[in-house]
Amino acid sequence: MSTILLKTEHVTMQFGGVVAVDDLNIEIPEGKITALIGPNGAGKTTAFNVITGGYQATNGRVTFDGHVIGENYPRSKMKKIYNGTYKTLNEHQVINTPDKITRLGMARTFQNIRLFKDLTVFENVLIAMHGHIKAGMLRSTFKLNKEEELMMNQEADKLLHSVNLHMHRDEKSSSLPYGMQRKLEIARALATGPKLLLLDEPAAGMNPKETEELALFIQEIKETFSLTVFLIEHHMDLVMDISDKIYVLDYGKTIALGTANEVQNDPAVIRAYLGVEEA
Amino acid sequence: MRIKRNTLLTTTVFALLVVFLYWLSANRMQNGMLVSVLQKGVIFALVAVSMNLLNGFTGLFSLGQAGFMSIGAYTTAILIIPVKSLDGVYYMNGVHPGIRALKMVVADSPAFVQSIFPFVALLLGGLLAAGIAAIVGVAVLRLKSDYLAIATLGLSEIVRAIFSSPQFDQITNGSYGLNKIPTFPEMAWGLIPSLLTPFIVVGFCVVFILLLINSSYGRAFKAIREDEIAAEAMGINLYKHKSMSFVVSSFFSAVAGGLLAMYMRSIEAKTFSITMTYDILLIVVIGGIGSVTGSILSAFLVTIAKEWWLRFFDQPLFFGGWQVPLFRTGFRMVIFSILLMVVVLIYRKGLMGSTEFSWDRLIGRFRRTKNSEGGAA
Amino acid sequence: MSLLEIRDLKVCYGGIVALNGISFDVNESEIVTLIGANGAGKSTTLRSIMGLVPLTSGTIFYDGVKINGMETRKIVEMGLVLVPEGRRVFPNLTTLENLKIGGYLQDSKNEQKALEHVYELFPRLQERHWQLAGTLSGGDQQMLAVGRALMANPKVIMMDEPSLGLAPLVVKDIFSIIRKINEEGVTVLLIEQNANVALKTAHQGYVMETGNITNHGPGRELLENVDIRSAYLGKSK
Amino acid sequence: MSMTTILQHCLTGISLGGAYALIAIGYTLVYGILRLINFAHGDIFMMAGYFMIFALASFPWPVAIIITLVVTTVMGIGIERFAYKPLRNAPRMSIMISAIGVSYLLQNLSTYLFTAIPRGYPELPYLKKIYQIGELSASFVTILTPILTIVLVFVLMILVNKTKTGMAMRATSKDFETAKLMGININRVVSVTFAIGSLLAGIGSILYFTDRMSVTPFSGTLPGLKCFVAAVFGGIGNIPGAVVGGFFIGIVETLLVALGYSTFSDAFTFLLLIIMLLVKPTGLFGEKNVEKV
Repeated sequence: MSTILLKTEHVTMQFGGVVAVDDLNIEIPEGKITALIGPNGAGKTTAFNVITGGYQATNGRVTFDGHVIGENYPRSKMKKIYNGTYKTLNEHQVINTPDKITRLGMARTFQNIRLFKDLTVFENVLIAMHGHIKAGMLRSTFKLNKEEELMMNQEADKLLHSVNLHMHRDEKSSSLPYGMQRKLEIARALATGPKLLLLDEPAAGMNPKETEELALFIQEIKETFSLTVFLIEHHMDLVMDISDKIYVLDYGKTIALGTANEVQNDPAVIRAYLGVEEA
Repeated sequence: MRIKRNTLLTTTVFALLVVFLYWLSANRMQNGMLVSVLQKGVIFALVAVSMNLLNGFTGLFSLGQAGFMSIGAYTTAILIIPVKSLDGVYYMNGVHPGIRALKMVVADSPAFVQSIFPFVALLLGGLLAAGIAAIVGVAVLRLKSDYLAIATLGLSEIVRAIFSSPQFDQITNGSYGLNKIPTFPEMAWGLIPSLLTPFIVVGFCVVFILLLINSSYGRAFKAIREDEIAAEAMGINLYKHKSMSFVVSSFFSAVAGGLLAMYMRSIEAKTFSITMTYDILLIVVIGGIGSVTGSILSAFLVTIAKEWWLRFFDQPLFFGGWQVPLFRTGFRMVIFSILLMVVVLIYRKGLMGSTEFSWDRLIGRFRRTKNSEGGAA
Repeated sequence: MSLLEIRDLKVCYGGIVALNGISFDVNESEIVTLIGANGAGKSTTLRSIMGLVPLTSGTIFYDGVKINGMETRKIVEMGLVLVPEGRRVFPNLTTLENLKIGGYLQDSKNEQKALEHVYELFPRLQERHWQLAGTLSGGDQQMLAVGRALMANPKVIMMDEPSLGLAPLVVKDIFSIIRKINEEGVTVLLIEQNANVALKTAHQGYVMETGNITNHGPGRELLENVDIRSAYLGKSK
Repeated sequence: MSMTTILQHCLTGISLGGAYALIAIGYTLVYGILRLINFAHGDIFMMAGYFMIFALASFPWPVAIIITLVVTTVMGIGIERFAYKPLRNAPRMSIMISAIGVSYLLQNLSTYLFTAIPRGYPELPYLKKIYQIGELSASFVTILTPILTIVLVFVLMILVNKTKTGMAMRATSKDFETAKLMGININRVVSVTFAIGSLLAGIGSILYFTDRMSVTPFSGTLPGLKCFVAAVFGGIGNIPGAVVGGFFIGIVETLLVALGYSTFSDAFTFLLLIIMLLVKPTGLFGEKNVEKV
């Protein structure tokens, strides 16, 4: 039995009258690749956003690596005070902003690539290391933390080498071809030093060959960086190839859980994807 | 090799500049206009760079520059007006006894303290503005784009209202404003004449901002500009970094405000109106949003053109007996506004875009023109 | 000649190739469906036909006229309408206003006739004509979106995932309406994830995978012949 | 302060508020459709003041009013076409800078054309006639302004809620793309919006300056910003909200001046803005928008 790195308990997310995620209970075992699939509009990205702190769940608890990173119970009202800090109105509430969750060791990529377009590949990676910087603004400005900076630079170079992007080190990130941008986004996430990597549709817009390469790449970095991976994906070939465990979501609810084969032959899943037989 | 060449070029240019400024200082009587526009230009270069730090590098569209400048200007002015001039300045309402007492202490202090006191005053003005920015930042920095713009603009107006209100007459001299402000002090026991002082102060400030922009924190600012959500997902605390940028920018705006007070010798709250913020924005836009060198270049160009070269637009112009139409008071500013609109609508990148000046590029461009000329011939 | 002819349609966003030179035809008074997994480029196809997305290359003929490069409202005026993905009803307008805005280009006589027709098809919309569209249930919003499109008296109606996020019973209703509309002579181009229903309803079907059309044929045949499942759920190991 | 004085000030405040409300509507309409603070709106209002001065110099007043309103409206539409339309897909900051640029241009242009010296605003004898109501005395314009404002708002609400054009405006404000799919001509809707906003600013300008006696190239800046605050206060995009905001700011400002805090009356407006944005960013009647990641 491996340990559970991330756990959601009864996580529910409501927008107005719409329940986007309904009583989600997920357990992500350490060192494995877990996938979350489901038809369009099933609530996958919302679930991701709740886990990474972008949204505060209407109800439920998220635990990561021994920390409760988000907790909320009904009837408690949340109040956002200003960008980044929240007032706790209720002792049951634990609210963390995405940046803090990232610093705890959870990194993510985005469905529609969100690189820092005007900055170079190298800068993109360096920025991801900024969260762990020890020197304050003044020290950093006057370059009094030379060792730290040097280490960051070396780490970034090493990382770029290991994902084969080093030859593009000083190019603008938006000038890279699409597949490489996806790769860079993953590399940037790795630079935050995560234990858990969340990938939101990493293969979106890729052709079958690129998708295959991506599958290899994900497995490779999982080994090199001893990661746990949690991904949302529509390319089923990719999901089926690399996942150890698959959750299937429809209408915000988990409708199936199992290995690739189990899920593929689950009637509920087939129904969710292909629709009911009679109509 | 190339790096060495660039360093050499930069050093040479700066050395020539210093020599030129010394020459100007010695001949300032004959070159009054030049001295005036260069000093004003360098002061506006600092405000423009500090506005650019916020708007161009952190992506926070703030229009509060004039307000923070006024904080710096008033603080500096109040602190450095000589004791003997106090009664003349505050002739209507009298001066607050606390201010008088403070000035007496400074006046009695050793010569060295007195010689650096104007700089201390600039620093205090900056710190006060930074403190205020830190406090109001809690409120306004949660606002997005246009709301932030209007809130900071409002803030600037609030500051202006406070400075000109009769309730603070004994400190700010209300609507009468402050005058008899001493000009730039000399530095290093007279080795550096007062003409050079604003250039040196601004130089230090700009170097600081450049270092900041190129540090890890500066990269974090740029990340926020590019994509807030991604920046936050990379572990960057949005509020903390936005606040830093806001505080630093306000600090330097205030220092520039203090320098402006020394330059103008007299200030009133009206000086720091919305129009001043617009003027600074114009400089930043023309120079290129996101380029420090662009802002500096543009600050000099705009100031010199506006105050000097384009003056003739405002004078009636005659060819023989025929008076050229359009040329009269105000035409210069119309030309300027049209120029701004052209930049905004057509040359959206301004002079420099979001890139910095580099020798390599300049020389590269020079060579290209030469080659193409050669090709044509 | 087909009513709608798509030739070598290619669309790129930034560096991403969304459509890789696809061609297909929609014959008059048929139901044609494009099926495929998410991200295959189905929505982009419809959006580019409506002039919402600039084409990289290719041509679109409607009724013999080349319509790429035309303004969206001109295309609507010619009788080609789109029911967008996610319904996109105007939440701040009432049901009736939403319908009326669908008939924005119609004169008042035609508008009245179309409105009566829509009410006949969707009696619920008449019942709720005063209600703000934002407060309708998901199913009713979908009905409204279809009704709104019909208000333009279209010759071709394109629908982007009309069954998205709806309960199975409602999906059934929607498809019976689609058939009814088609029987009245309106050509339908339908995008669906729900392949079973879509292919059973459609005369012609096209399967899309990552910006390409990989298969096509009459709807029912396609359903029986091709391993649709693998396009959605991946190949079995 | 006696009761009469207080009432007298309230009357002045209501009148000022009416003019503010008319200008605030322009901000709220434009923001509702383009999500743009039209920084030049206050300057359009100022230009309308000059137009009236010149029109009245050569025409009888009814013709002068019509000329003023037509020219102001055309100017509003022209500004949108020239300075905002080319930037519709540009980043938000560019279009804001363009708006500021137009404001700058109008101010400098009017300084050039009309000089910075305040120009006397012509008196319309009908508007300036003093009426005595009990112990209160008020000129006709003071009484007319709020009444006219309410009537105009009523007409506008009918236009927005009952006509096809109004429906198109509401639809466009929510969803540009779907509005296009309905066959709506977006550019026309935007032009109509600017036309209405400028027309109301023109009317507001006549009412406002009749009470103020003179116009300068900078007369529009502060009232403009205050009216934007009024629009935010009432909930941006919401017409009745802008009216309530306009009246509120007009009355409070007048009272502050009456109490001797005239320098703070401007500051108050902005303080109100900041407090409102912190407490209820959507304004009094604004609707909440869920932000999606």
